[in-house]
Amino acid sequence: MNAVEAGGLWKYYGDYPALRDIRFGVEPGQCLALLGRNGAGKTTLLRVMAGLTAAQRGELKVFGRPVRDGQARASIGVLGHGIGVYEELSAFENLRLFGSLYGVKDAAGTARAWLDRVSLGNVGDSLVREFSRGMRQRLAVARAFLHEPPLLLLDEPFTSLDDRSIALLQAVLAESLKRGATVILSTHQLREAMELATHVLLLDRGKLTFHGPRPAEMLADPTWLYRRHGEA
Amino acid sequence: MDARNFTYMFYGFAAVWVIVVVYVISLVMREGKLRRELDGVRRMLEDKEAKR
Amino acid sequence: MFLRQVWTVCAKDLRSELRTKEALNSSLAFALTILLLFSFAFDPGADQIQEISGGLLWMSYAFAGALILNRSFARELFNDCLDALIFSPVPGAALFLGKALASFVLLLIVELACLPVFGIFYNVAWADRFGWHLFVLVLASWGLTVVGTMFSALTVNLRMRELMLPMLLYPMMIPALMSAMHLTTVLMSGQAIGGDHWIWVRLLIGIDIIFTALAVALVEVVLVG
Amino acid sequence: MRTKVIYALSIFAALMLVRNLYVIFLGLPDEKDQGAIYRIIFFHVPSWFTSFAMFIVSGVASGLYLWKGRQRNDELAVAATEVGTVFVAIGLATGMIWARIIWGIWWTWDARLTWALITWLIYAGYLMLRRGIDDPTARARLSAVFNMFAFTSVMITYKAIEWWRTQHPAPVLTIRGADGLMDPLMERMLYLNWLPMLALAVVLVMIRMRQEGEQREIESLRRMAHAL
Repeated sequence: MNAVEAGGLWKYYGDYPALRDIRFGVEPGQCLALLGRNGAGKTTLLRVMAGLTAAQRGELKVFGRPVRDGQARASIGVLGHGIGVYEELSAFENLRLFGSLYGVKDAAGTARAWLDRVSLGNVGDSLVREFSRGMRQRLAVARAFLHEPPLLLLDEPFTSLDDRSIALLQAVLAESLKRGATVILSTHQLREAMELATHVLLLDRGKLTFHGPRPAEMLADPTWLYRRHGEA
Repeated sequence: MDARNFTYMFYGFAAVWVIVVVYVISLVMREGKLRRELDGVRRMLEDKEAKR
Repeated sequence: MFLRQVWTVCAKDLRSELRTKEALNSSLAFALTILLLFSFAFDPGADQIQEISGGLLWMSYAFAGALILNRSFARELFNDCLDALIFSPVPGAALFLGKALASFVLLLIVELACLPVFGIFYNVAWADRFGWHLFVLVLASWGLTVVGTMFSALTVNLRMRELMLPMLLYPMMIPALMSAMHLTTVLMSGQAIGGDHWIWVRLLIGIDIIFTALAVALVEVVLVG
Repeated sequence: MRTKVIYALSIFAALMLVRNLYVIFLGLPDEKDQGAIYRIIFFHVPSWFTSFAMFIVSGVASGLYLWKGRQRNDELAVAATEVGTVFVAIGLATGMIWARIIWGIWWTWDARLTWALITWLIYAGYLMLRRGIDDPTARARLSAVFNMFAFTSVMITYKAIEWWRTQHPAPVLTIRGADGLMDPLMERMLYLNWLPMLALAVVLVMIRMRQEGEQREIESLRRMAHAL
């Protein structure tokens, strides 16, 4: 069974199709990089996969279930543009909240463990309001990973992160891949992405123009695919 | 009854048509605005396409 | 499971509100200001005060309520928390009910704080039949919150959301406010609820049930684009 | 095709209205208590019928949109609502002018009047909500949800106001008294005049629907331009 199975997705904004007949499958354990220019539909596709917005036509299955099914969403971890943590709650309360929303068994214990993991253990009871940017970002990483999701969706994960957060994210990503998780990420930072990606998917104005194993050429020259498929 | 009765009857009929006409005018004005916008966007699109 | 999720969301909202008290303080202050202003609109010592007490109270509750309800979904905007809640496994209905419940509790707090103040300022008997007062408060406030929370979700991404919510909410809540005003006036003038008044209680219960059902059925459509 | 229907209906409405006006002014006698002014009723009542019809169409269209997701239903909902509010305005204006003569006041908080005002406000809210949303799909979806609430609330309000007014005796005066005020000839005229008004409403709805389609086209072209 595929981790993600998209069957002919169409997503419209009014009459404008932001996604046009997108079909692909992602096998468990793959790391798929979504590539494409601004406005090509990467973020829209990720939002559809996360269950934030629905495609008007076509269906999307996550581990064989429709994405708005609670169990399907419990198996997804999302790291988006916003960090998705509450300013007025402490770091611990944030993680415990999301732990219990995701049905994690020992939400409090898991929250503490993850706080230590992202080296926020000593400030766990301070409000997020008082945190620096880097600390918030590390907390957001913990929020996305704490239920050990078998599918991870990351939208531009490396953009605007500080060095420490990038190192942390790469470490937890590598670990997740090792335990067999599927990762789908969209990114501009081609070099970082190419080291992780096993597969790539190229979008051009809402259409899927390439999907397959990452070509070896891209390691040395990340823009190879763009040139190959006729994009500047 | 008196003349006032009669005048108000005409006010009533006038009110009906004034409201309808005002709405129709607003429709016509919107039509014009939409046409202009449509032309503008089409031209912008052609420009961009030509530049590519 | 569903109820636990409702409670988790509700507790989260209450905790963060009680920590900042943004909505609570502003709506309480607003409600009291309106009650004060009413004293200039007519003679506060007059006997007719009982006849309009229900109307006065519910007008200030409705204004105060809009402030609380506006915050309900607006507080999720910062850091894209609303997205984080929507892609979590919580069903839309549980999310909605949790948030509605939290706003409901906050609104009740404001209302219960205003009631004695009103009683003192305008010399009306609010403490007799307090149980009945509470009954009316609960029924009408739930109707107000359930529709208000729904519209808070509808308008959360709008430019003029602060203005929009009251304009959409008040006309729609007229039947509920009408019943609540009538019943509160009856109670304030020292009568019991019975006979002809039951029709208003039934109307309030009907409104609560219909709008709750409608909101729960449609909230997923609102949240998931 | 659509243009032809619009023209045909407009011509029908115009001819019918001219004929009706002739009959109303010259064919029918003055009413014995009210005098000439009763003739307003031939526009007042049909405009209410028309607006009810429009709001029912709009509610059904919004329900269908939520069910099937077709843009056409959203176009129909917004067009019908807007035309419905125009006819409510006609109903209110004519009613007030009539009341000024018969009751001596412009406005009274009578059940029907109050209900009409609330309905108008609710649907004005619907139209305002639409203006605030940029993405056409979100606009259609959110306003359809709002319309479900609006429709339900309008029904509840109708019943509630009736109870309110029967409990608080106010100048409850209905246009048609129970004493058989209504001559069958006049009643026939009412329905005869409803026909052209309904035709006019349909024409306006069709024009408004076309504009909504154009609006959507503009928005999608604009997005396309951004994507280039």
